[in-house]
Amino acid sequence: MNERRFKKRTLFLIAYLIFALLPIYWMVNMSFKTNQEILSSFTLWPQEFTWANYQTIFTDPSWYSGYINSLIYVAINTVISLTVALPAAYAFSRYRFLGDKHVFFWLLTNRMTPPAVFLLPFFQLYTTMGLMDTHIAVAMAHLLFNVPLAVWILEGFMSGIPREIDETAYVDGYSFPRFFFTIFLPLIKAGVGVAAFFCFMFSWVELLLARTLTSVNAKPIVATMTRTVSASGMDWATLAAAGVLTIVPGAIVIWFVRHYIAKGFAMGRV
Amino acid sequence: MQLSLEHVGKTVGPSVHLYPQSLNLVPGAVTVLLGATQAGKTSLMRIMAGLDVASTGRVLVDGADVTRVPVRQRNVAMVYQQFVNYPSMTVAQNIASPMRLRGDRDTGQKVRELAARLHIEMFLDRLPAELSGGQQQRVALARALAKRAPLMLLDEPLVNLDYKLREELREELTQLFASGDSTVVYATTEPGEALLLGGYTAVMDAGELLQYGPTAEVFHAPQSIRVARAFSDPPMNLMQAEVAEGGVQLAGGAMWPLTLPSGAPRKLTLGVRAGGLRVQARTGDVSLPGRVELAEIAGSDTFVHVHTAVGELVAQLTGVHDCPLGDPITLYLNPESLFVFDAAGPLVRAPARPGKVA
Amino acid sequence: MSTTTKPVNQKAWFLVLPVIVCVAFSAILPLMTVVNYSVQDILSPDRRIFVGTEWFAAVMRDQDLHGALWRQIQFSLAVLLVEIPLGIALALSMPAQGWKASAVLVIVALSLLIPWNVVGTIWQIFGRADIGLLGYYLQQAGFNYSYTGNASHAWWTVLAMDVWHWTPLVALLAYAGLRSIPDAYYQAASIDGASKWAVFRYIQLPKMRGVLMIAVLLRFMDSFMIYTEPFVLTGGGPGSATTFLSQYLTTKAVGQFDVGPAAAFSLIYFFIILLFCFVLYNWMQSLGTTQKEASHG
Amino acid sequence: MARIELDLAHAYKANPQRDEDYALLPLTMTFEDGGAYALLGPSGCGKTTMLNIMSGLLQPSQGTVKFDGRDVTRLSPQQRNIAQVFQFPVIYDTMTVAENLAFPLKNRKVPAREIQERVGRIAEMLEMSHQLDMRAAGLSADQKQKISLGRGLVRSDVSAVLFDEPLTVIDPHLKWQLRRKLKQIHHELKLTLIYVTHDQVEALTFADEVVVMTRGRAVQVGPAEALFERPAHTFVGHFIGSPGMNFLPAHHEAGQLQILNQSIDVSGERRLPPGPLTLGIRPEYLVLSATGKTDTLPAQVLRVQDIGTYLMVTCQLGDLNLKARMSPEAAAPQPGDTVHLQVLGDHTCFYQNEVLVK
Repeated sequence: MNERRFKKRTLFLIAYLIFALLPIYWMVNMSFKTNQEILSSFTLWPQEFTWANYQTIFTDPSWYSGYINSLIYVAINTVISLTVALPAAYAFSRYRFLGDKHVFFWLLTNRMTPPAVFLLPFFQLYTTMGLMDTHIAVAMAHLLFNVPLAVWILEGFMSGIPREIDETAYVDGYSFPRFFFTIFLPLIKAGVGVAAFFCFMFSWVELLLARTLTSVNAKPIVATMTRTVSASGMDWATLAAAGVLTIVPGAIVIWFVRHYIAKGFAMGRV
Repeated sequence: MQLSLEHVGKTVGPSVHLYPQSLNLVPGAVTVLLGATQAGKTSLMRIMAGLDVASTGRVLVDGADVTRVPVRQRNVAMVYQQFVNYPSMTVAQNIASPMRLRGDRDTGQKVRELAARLHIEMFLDRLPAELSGGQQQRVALARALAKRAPLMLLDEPLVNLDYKLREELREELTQLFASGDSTVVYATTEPGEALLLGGYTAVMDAGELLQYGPTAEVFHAPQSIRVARAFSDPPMNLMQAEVAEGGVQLAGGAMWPLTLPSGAPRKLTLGVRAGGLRVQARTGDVSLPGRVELAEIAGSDTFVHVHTAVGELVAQLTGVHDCPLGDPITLYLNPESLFVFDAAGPLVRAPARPGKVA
Repeated sequence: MSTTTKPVNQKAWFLVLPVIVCVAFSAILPLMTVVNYSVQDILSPDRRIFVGTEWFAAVMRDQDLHGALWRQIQFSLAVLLVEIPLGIALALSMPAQGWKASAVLVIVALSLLIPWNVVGTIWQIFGRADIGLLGYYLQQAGFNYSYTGNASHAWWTVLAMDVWHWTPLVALLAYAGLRSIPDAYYQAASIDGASKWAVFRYIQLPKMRGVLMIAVLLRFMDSFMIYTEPFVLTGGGPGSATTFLSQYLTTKAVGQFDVGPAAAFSLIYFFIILLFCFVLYNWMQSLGTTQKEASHG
Repeated sequence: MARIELDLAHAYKANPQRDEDYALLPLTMTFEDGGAYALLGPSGCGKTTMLNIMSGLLQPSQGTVKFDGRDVTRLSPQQRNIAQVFQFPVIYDTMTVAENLAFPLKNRKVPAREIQERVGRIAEMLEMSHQLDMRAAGLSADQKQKISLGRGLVRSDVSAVLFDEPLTVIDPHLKWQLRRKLKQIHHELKLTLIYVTHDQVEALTFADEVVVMTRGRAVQVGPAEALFERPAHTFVGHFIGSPGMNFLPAHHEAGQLQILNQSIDVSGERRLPPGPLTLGIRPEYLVLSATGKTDTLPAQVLRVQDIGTYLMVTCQLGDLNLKARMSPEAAAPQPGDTVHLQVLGDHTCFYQNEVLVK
């Protein structure tokens, strides 16, 4: 209703969106250039448009295996995180029990711990257990921050469901598992989606642990990239292409949870 | 089914929700739990259902102790004041779910019958969220009835509905209860609702069970001031008085003729319900001049709040009457229609009941 | 709202057990090893000497660490000062509903979904004077910009990168807070004749208090742990201009392999974090209660 | 203060075709300056839509809103200078009670001295003087709602104060006090007050003139007595009073009134149009007699409920249920008895397709 005001706001918004998109655009732009073009001339968009960089990635195993590895351990991690987090979150949102507050707090601390702190011991632990350089290792390590996060988010969503529904189900004679899967889960679909999304995201973007706990067989894309930087001189084009490809999965996933994303970032607390 | 509570009490942390109390529900009848909010109705019901475990005492079903039997193993149905249904199931699935759990396969026909009885047959394929409050509550009721449980608990099921819907649904409920043979417990804060439901009434106040008996009897012969207060809407008018020669001496000064049973204590509290006060004098009436504080018009009745020498009184007049604020008004009442309590609480004398219903 | 408080039920423990187990495996065991190392000098796998609190003392005296810590604090504060106001402004200017809202949400959230090292890479590319959009035009503008050569340039670039990367988190939190304000408040305000500023000051800000608190603490903590982005962008240089705590710790632990000090350092680091975490948690609790109150009205 | 004239209709969807598409069907209505009005109706009848159109939160899809003859249809709430109180308390958490009350005045640059005086007076009326310095956030729901009321009433120059079900969150036993407050305030401040509610008690008690609405249509405007004694529309008869009016299908031909299979001579009575009619009579006026006469209808007694202050008798006439209220003094019939219903009297109303026959 207030025109001038409205305009100011939109201008600001547009300005920010440009700021947000420019760097990404620049990488995308580069990923379609050849290295000569990149280094020789400064161009705002590809002069000779090429898919070559993407071809390299999809043909060269040392590249695409990186993606496969990442996706594998991310998937493992997400599945484990959710399966263990769901019942726990239910317990926290529905019951009081000895030391519940402390456990919840302790879980949160893990979300807040710098991975660097655990770097060394993980290294030792997994070496001794012979888990080094396996997908499991990374998946397990990422549980450290993903499980607490999942519990936290799910608990937030579950608290929004009136407890009377549970009770009615019990009065009707539902067994707990049957109630949980046929009635409760459908109600917190959104929450599960958001939680899964966050597990995916944090496991996908994490570099430090993933890199330290792997060398060859389970080497994630993120690590592959950092090493390419040093190794093959400055293969900017391929690097850019690789970067673009790491954004794609997230961009796809986010579209599905876009309605809950804000609530999700507020840990389901709003 | 015979449900009995033996010295059942509930304390949570430092606060007492229920003082130990015993209650034998009349099998197959409606029992109304009447009391203000926080009186302990819900706590008591949750214990009856098995949702909560009593801190003290035992819960018996047909003589068997079920105090610690969790709700799943009990055979009860429950309806909440908020409209609780399974949001992700259609109305039909909602109603069918208790039957299915009893291993009942072909539910279609029964569901349709129940839905028809509650006038929701046209919504069977909708989701509860798509229905109005009244309809949602009908679904919840249908689901409760579908279970055919010997014990049915309703916790203020109509409180969140508009009064017209309340009237209709209450009407239907009384018939449903009458037709069924299960024991019904119905919690409400409204004395009027208790009277309309009839059956038996248990009056609760501040976690205590004060009186249990046939509704009309409890209403017409409340054992104490507390019961009378809980079972009167608007609140019973109370006046302090003392025994005098051939009657009672009011704190306000007036002297009223009244035959008291022998051995009545000196200090008395006189009570008269709003309905007992009139604006037209009849023979034998005493008068109470005063000033109109407010005339509340409740459709069929007008509740006049009057400021008098003996305190704030409320009179219930049939029909709609316009009484402007501050106008002088005189109320009349027949001393014989007075409840007389010992100032300490217990009932001393209840008025004779005219036109008693068998 | 439900009429009763949460029932006590010790069986609930069985539901929590799986979580305890797997988190214990990935948190408690390692933590114990850390403690273990922090009090020993490991000369070789079979020769270990108990050194008590020596490492802790050593770490406390370590000048580089003090440097790193100081840089860290400066950086984290700078992050808050920029990202919180910017995030709020952004949330206020985001459309409330419709396809526009979804589109904006997705674009805004995008930067949060980029692997942290790729964030580094993006800015690496973006900032380079020869091939980077930013660097190139800064050069054109006659400003001798180089995040690899010039310490302050490096620092500012890292800050810019963090703002670009994490402001959306603040914005999304604030946005969620704004959406949870009932229309009645805005209507009442317009009827009371409140100015835009008054609406912000007396309705939106108070209602966002809770989520903003989460934002502040999350941002502070995460920026306190920042590792990957500067590692990729500047490698902590030039010199140690952008060497923050995690980086310093990693080089110590993995790079130079002086396990003892690293472990001791880890613990200290961990307890600093723990402190903030405690504050955050209590905030979450109090927020939870206020939220419930709000939901009544 | 202002005289509000409405001549409009509203539909939330574009180009409405059928009546159902309208939230508010075309209507013209005038609210006199300084009057106390209520918009009464079930949820979804359009009463809140009408309120928001008057306040300017909503613009009618067609027609105009006039304040004192001046067209304000496109003006914002500020420009119209109205105040509104919402269903749920809206308070500024960070402010004290006093600051909350002063807020609307501050925004209008009212001199500090005047603000203080005004806030003091309102706080006085609402009995909140002792709380002025408390932080509003800390108070209970009904206290908060009192603040919202205060903020609505604090401005002396408002053209009208609108209430949208303001007592929803108030405890039942506090409600009547606040009703009284509002009535007193209306007498003192002489503001134009418009009050939306689905509760007949609130509407009839509060307002001098009640607008009864259903399905986007205002079916009657009048004082409480009129709504009770002469409902202009069957819906009013049904909605006002609990229980509502009894309705009987009838057919009038040359002074003979055909009800079910019995015809009654009404040639003496007021003149009725020929053809199908609906006879309406309130339970309060339905007389039961043991012996039949030419103008009575025989019916079966289904139920007799003791409602305490009176008896509620439900009779079956054909497939219709009629309710009658009897004083407890009267000799009550027993279920199963045959009684004779006196359906014709001064209080009997006749309706031709739902509208009262004058």
